[in-house]
Amino acid sequence: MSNTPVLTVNNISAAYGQSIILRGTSLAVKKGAITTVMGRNGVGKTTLLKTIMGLLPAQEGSIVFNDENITSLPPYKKAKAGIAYVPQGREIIPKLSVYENLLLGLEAHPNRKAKIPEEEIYQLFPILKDFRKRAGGNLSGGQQQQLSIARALVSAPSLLLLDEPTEGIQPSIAQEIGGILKQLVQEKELSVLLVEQKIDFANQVTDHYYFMDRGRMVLDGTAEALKHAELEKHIAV
Amino acid sequence: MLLNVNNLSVSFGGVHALNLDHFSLRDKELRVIIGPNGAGKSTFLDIICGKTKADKGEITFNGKSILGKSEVQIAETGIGRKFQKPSVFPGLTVYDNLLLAAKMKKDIFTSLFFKSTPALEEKIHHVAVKLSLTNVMYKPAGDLSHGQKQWLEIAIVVLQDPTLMLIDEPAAGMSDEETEKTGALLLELSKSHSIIVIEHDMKFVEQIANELVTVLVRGKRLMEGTFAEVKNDQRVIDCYLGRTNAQLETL
Amino acid sequence: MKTKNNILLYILFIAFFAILLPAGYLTGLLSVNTISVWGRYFCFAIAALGIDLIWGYTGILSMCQAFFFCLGSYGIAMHLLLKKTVAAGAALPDFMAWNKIETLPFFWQPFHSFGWSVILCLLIPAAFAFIIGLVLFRSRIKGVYMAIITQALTLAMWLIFLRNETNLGGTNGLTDFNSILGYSLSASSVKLALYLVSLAVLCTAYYCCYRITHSKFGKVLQAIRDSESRVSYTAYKVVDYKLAVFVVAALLAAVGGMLYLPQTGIITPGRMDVKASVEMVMWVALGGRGNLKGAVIGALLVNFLYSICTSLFPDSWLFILGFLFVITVLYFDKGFMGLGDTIRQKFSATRLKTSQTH
Amino acid sequence: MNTSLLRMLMCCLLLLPLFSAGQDSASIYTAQLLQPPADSVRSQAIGRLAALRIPATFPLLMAINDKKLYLLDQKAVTIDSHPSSEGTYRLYSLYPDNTLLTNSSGQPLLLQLSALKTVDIPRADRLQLASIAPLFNLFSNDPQKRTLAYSQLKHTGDSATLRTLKAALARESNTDALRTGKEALYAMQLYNVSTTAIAKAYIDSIADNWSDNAPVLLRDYARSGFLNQETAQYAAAKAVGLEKRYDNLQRVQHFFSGLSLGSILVLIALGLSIVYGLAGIINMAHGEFMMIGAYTTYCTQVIFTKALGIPQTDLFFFFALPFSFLVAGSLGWVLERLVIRHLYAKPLESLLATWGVSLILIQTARLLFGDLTAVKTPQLLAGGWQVSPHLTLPYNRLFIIALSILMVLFTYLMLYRTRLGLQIRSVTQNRQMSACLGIETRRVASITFFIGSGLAGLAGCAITLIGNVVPDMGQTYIVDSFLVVVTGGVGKLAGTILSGLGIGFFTKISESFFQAVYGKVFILVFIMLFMQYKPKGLFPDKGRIAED
Amino acid sequence: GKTGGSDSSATKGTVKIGVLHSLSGTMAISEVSLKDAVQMAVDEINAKGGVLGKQIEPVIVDPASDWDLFAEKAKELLIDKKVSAVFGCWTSVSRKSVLPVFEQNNGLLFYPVQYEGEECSNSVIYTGATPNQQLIPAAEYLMSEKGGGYKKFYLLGTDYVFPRTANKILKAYLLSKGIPKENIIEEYTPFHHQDYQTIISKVKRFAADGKACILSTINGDSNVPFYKEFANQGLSSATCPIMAFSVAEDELRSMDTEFLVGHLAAWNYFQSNDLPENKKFVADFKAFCAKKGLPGGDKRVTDDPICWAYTGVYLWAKAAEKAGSFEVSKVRNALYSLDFDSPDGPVKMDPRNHHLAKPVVIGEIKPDGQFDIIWKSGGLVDPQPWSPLTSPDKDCDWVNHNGTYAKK
Ligand SMILES: Nc1ncnc2c1ncn2[C@@H]1O[C@H](COP(=O)(O)OP(=O)(O)OP(=O)(O)O)[C@@H](O)[C@H]1O
Ligand SMILES: Nc1ncnc2c1ncn2[C@@H]1O[C@H](COP(=O)(O)OP(=O)(O)OP(=O)(O)O)[C@@H](O)[C@H]1O
Ligand SMILES: [Mg+2]
Ligand SMILES: [Mg+2]
Repeated sequence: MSNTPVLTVNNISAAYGQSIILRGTSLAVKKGAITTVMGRNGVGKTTLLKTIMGLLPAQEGSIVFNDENITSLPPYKKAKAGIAYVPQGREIIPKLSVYENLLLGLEAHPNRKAKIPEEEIYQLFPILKDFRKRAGGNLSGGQQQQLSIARALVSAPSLLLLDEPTEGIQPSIAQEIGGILKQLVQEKELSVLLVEQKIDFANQVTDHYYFMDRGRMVLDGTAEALKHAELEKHIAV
Repeated sequence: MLLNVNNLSVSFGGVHALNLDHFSLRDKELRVIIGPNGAGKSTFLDIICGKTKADKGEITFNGKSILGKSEVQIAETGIGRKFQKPSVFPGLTVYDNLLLAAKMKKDIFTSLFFKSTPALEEKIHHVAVKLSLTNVMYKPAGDLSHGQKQWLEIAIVVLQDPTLMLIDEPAAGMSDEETEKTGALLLELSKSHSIIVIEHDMKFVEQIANELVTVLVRGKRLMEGTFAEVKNDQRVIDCYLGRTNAQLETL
Repeated sequence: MKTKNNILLYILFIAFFAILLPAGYLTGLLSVNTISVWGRYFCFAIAALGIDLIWGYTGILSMCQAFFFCLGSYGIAMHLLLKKTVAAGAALPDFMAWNKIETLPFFWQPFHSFGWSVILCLLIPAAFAFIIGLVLFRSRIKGVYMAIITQALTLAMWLIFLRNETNLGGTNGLTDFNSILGYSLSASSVKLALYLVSLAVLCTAYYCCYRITHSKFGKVLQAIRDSESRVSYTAYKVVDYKLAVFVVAALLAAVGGMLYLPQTGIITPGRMDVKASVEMVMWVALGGRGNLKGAVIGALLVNFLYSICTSLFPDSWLFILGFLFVITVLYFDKGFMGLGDTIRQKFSATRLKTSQTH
Repeated sequence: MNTSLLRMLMCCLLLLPLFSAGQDSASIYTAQLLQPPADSVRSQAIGRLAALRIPATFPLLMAINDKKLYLLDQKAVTIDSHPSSEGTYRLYSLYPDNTLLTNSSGQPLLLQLSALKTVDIPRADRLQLASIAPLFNLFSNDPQKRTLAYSQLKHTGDSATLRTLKAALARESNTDALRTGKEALYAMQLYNVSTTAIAKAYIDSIADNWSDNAPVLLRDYARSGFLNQETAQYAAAKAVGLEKRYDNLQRVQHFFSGLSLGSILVLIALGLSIVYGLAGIINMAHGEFMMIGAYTTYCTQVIFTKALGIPQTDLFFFFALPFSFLVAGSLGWVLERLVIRHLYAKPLESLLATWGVSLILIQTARLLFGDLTAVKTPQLLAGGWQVSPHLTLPYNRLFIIALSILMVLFTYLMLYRTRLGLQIRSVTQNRQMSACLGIETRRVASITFFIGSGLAGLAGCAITLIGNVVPDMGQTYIVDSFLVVVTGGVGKLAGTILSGLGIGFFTKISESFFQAVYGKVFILVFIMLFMQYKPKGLFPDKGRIAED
Repeated sequence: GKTGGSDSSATKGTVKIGVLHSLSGTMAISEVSLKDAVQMAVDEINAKGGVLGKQIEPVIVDPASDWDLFAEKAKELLIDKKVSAVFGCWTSVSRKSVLPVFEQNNGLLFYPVQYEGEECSNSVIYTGATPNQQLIPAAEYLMSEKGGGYKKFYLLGTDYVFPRTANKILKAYLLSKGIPKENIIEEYTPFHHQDYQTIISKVKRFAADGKACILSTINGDSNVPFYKEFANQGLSSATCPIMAFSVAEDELRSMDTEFLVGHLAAWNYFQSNDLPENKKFVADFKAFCAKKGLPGGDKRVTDDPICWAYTGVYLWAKAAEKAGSFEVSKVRNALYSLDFDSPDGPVKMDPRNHHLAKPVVIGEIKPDGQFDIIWKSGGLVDPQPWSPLTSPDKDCDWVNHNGTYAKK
């Protein structure tokens, strides 16, 4: 774990039409670490990730990724630059088969000739192997969530944006996901920006916490520095 | 028994999604269903509320068979549903969402000449407060965050005031605190309603599962028992809870 | 603020059309033809209200409104033609005589009476709409499927109306009427009266639609547009609601058609061909879907432009109209009615920005 | 090469016994005919020549009848039926001798039509030749003419004709003509025989030969009751049998017609299906892209014939195919860039905007090209493939069928076997997520539109083979193609194909039962009923993805 | 209503006329050329000093092939623009749509296209052919020895009033000439019909034993597919000629005529007419189109409706001169028995109704889209708005009988 940030978000603000959601949000994601953003419903966590990904324009502030200002890059360039996104609500391409959905993960792969690392993926999510030919949209909620994560992993990203990745996933697999994240972070220097509500899971993987309220970061610190009780207090605000 | 299910089965393109030999629910019972992803939990609720047609089997609700009835007919007999993926009226405000849901006569003429009453307003307000929707009351529902939509959908079901509530993953996307709040709400509702809840959050399940928990695996009922029984069943641990989770429990 | 604006708009509208235009005519500034032309636009606007209800609010793209419109027109046309025939002492309308028809077909009989004609003009479209709606909504046809099916229906009806065997005048349709209820159609006063009646009906229809859309019924319609299944799970009988609004829309179209006929003097199947039925939807789309004012203004404006441009720029009006469509779509978010909103939004956005930077 | 010449000579020889000679008057009339002092004189001259039936004048009369009489240095000549590749013709002198003209070096003389002076003989005059036309047509170079001659001859029953007929038949090489000829022969002889057995044998022969007129002939014979009741009944029964067989063949013909109509629909709907079903854009201007394709074909033709000076070749059409794809595609691409791009979030608006665009395109075409233009059908695609005597499949339709099969294949491979296809399908279903996955959605959308519009253009090009080119031709097809796309199930390639063919077949079948108008109504009603059972088209999505 | 007189505009230096031809929509194909012809006539007359010393000012509008709009535009022209006469319409339905407008507002419409008859309005000057000026001579010709002596007739048309009425009259005529019922087939296709496979195979069967011909009232864009299919299935003008009543040079202009060669058409005028007046007219028209930069330029051709649209303007001008006024009633009276040297030779208005007496010609299509004139009526053929075949008891006389009356 080094201390150089892969991603720095400086004072960005973003809005849906008239309603401003992010008001000067800043954060840094360290290389090879898992940074978690927590906060109550509707404070703007998802909006933050969307803005980082470029789905929502940042009206002010800047986003720097690997020393490069990517504030106004279109999403596909960000994806090709190595940012993968697991959105809230899965966003599986419904009428494509599970396999084709995985293939789409390759679009952003730095190596154009790359193949899906099928073995690893199927080991982590065995169900995807059985359902390779099924339409993605027909999977159960949890299965879709697994597919969404798998798809992001296929692109071999350097930064992974996860929006409540364990939502709807059965406990055993959720745990495994936690494990694999830690493993990837350690082995491949993957950096992760995680949005999570469930303290148990967050605690299991997080290196650095941010707490968000009404579009701003109100508190941050390493996992060790913030005691469990304090975390809970903040979420209850 | 309020709800009786026998030999219910459905398959999609040859794959059995559900194959339930028996399931029954008492009046005013709160039942939790757990099971691995793709076990057929949502499918089961889909069949009860008329969204999916079963291949065969029988379901009686209040002594009447509801299989083959349309969604509206089923809703009219008193079954309300919250979906796994939030389903609200995105173009209407939260208030209108709640108003439409509220229990009343729902035919054309009543709607045309509908006038709101203080009692109804009171009721809506009450529910909105309970589900912390008051500050977004006049926002279009489509503009809500994921968690807020979950709240709204629960509110819709509550206002509908059905005999049987089918609640699919209410705690998904909620923080621990909010999850607990939801649990409390469900427990309170269960005094006057029958409820089936699906959830993967074991803390939440523990909180609300005062009665039976049903475990579905690959469309079949693996077991039914109290939360403690289920939690310690090796089969459940193997295919659902996982080793690490068990470790967590001892922590 | 918003309602105030609305009321101002209504007053302006009524002042302009109910007072200014007739006054213009009476003082000789405007020809009776101008009055009559606007009277016809009002009929379109009435039909457009129906389209807005069914499409704008409920989200059902019905392409058979033109057909209902024609049913209304044909009914009145049959009445006027029979009256004229009887007055001329003939047994059969001219075209039937040419087609060597001996006796008046049975379905023409009731149209001897004005009262019956009006009733049938409403009843037949309503019945049609009811049956079509029942069949289509029950089998859960929606979206484009609905649009194309209703378009196919209109096409089929068009083909049938074009036939001479149907005894409705074939391609030529019904034309050449001289009086309505004993008043000569060519008299200016009658034209003015028809104009005023159309205006009154338009206002009434608007008011009714306004009430409908602002009732809980209207909200259910919008809910159906948003998520039909959710509406079912909330125990509303979606089919009933759709059917009701479909019938209302058909009635509005028919009423428009009924008033349209005496002011135009001809009805042909051309009124319900593919182009005509798409155009009707276009009025609403251009005016602003899901906005009653938009429907009215869209219908009035598009038809006004159509009339004006075909006279002023006979060679290039298609360009003008085409570009207008494209530009409206590209730059005004919600059609003509959105024009104000768009500008206001732009304005407030800049204000927001400046206030932020300070 | 010299068959025509030989035939004419043959004709003269064979006919010799038939007619009296009158050479002297013939040359006078011929001269009068070529340089008439007055129209009435020419008219009379032709009349006289026809009446005289002088074999030596037959080539001349034949040229008149074919409107192929020319003057070369005051000499009457005629041309070969087909030009050489440079558009030049061989020439034959006509009267008194009938020879191939050669140039000084002994090679056949080849000249362009412009080098000859056309002799215009009014139809009224030409029609005077009607009575003897069959006789000299019997020896025409053109099999169609001979066929016609045979069938005309069967009405004249004299023995001299019979002999000529036999002689001509002995040399007949064209199967069609041979069949008609035999029929004429049998028909004539049928009325000459007097025993039931032989009559029956002839009836059998006629039936076996089964030329176009066989049933009519047999019925006529049956009705005439010529020999006896038995043969009459026998003939009638045979006629019924033939008609039955014909009906069966007709069924095949209808099937083919349905197939061809269906393939046209498929071709048009393919592009629509891509743009609409896949990109979610209700493209009201789709028909206009077809129109653009058709006009491109027209322009290609003009460029080839006028600018490049390559007349009379089929080449232009085969160039026009890719051109129309490219031109329509590029315009579609431009449209996407300028307008559609801003409307992906608003499918309703795209309907409006494309409607506006279609108005603009129609008017532009009208200003540029006026109102009516048509494309020459390439020689190669004219005519048809004769599968069996009564079943001819026109080449142009076969070509369209082949083209649409090709395009379906292309579309299928493109969509389901390439990376681009995957991108297209993904962008269509979820634009934002696709972007997040690294797909350049704008580029993909442009390409999608390019291909969709290009396919429309190609369809337009193909349509020129059967229809004409007018500014609002697109409107004729747009509803039909939407019907196809929708009954097939939006965005379903297989559905589009199946429903296109289905609608084609049903239209044709219903047309053979009802009149065309009611056939169409029937189809529409049928589709409406069909949608009752398949409210989401032939191949609806199953399961959760089908939800709204 | 107010009189459609032009006294208000007569005081100024111009006199307005309306041009009511569709410039867009399905009918533009045919009608645009008529607008051009009217425009040319107006230019010519204006160049020669106008009518009654006034320049003609054409008011051109586009009724867009929309029948309701025809009525609206007619009202606009008569009531708002106060034009002295209107030149326009092509389809029967458009004429029927404006008819009441003209009658109620005392307007005058010059209608240049051949039509089905059975109409005789006081407000319309019919310069096109009546059935007896086109249909009957054509049928007569085909049945004659010279014409080929055809005995079986396939009446094929687009499904609207003109073909239906035309075929009704034709059928009555053929039956009266002793053609058996079973030798006459009547069939209609919808507008814009493109697929003639089925019909042609029926024709083929019908024509199998010879002496059959087609009388075609197929309209507009259906013609090309029809003729193409006809040729594709091995039929030709030799086996079964098609006599068309709605195909003229303008339609053939840029059609692929290959398949049409040898087939026939009946009209009152062909561009190939040899008269010097016509040669000048044709040249002038080409020059006019080229000068105005109209699509087609000097490749443009004239045809029957163009000729009568053009003639109509002159007839009106001549009548106005004769009447010394633009007032509708006076012009109308001046029109009776008026003669004029049209491009088609001298023609003459009927003395008692509003139709034009003119020659009938039958032509054979040539590869260049022109017609070989193969038959010509002896002299002018008098118009019969009511065909004696279908309405033997009716006739039209505006001088003695106030329009249509019952013959004793
Ligand atoms: N499309 C939208 N248009 C307008 N407002 C929106 C839209 N999406 C979200 N919002 C508003 O933005 C705020 C932040 O939403 P966001 O989805 O970022 O919340 P969140 O922190 O992710 O919440 P959750 O934990 O529920 O997922 C909310 O108040 C929500 O109402
Ligand atoms: N239309 C379909 N076609 C094929 N398979 C389907 C279809 N619909 C559901 N399935 C399968 O049926 C099974 C049951 O799905 P269901 O949604 O009921 O699971 P679940 O128990 O709710 O899972 P989760 O916990 O992930 O929500 C899954 O394996 C799913 O992939
Ligand atoms: Mg969120
Ligand atoms: Mg589920």
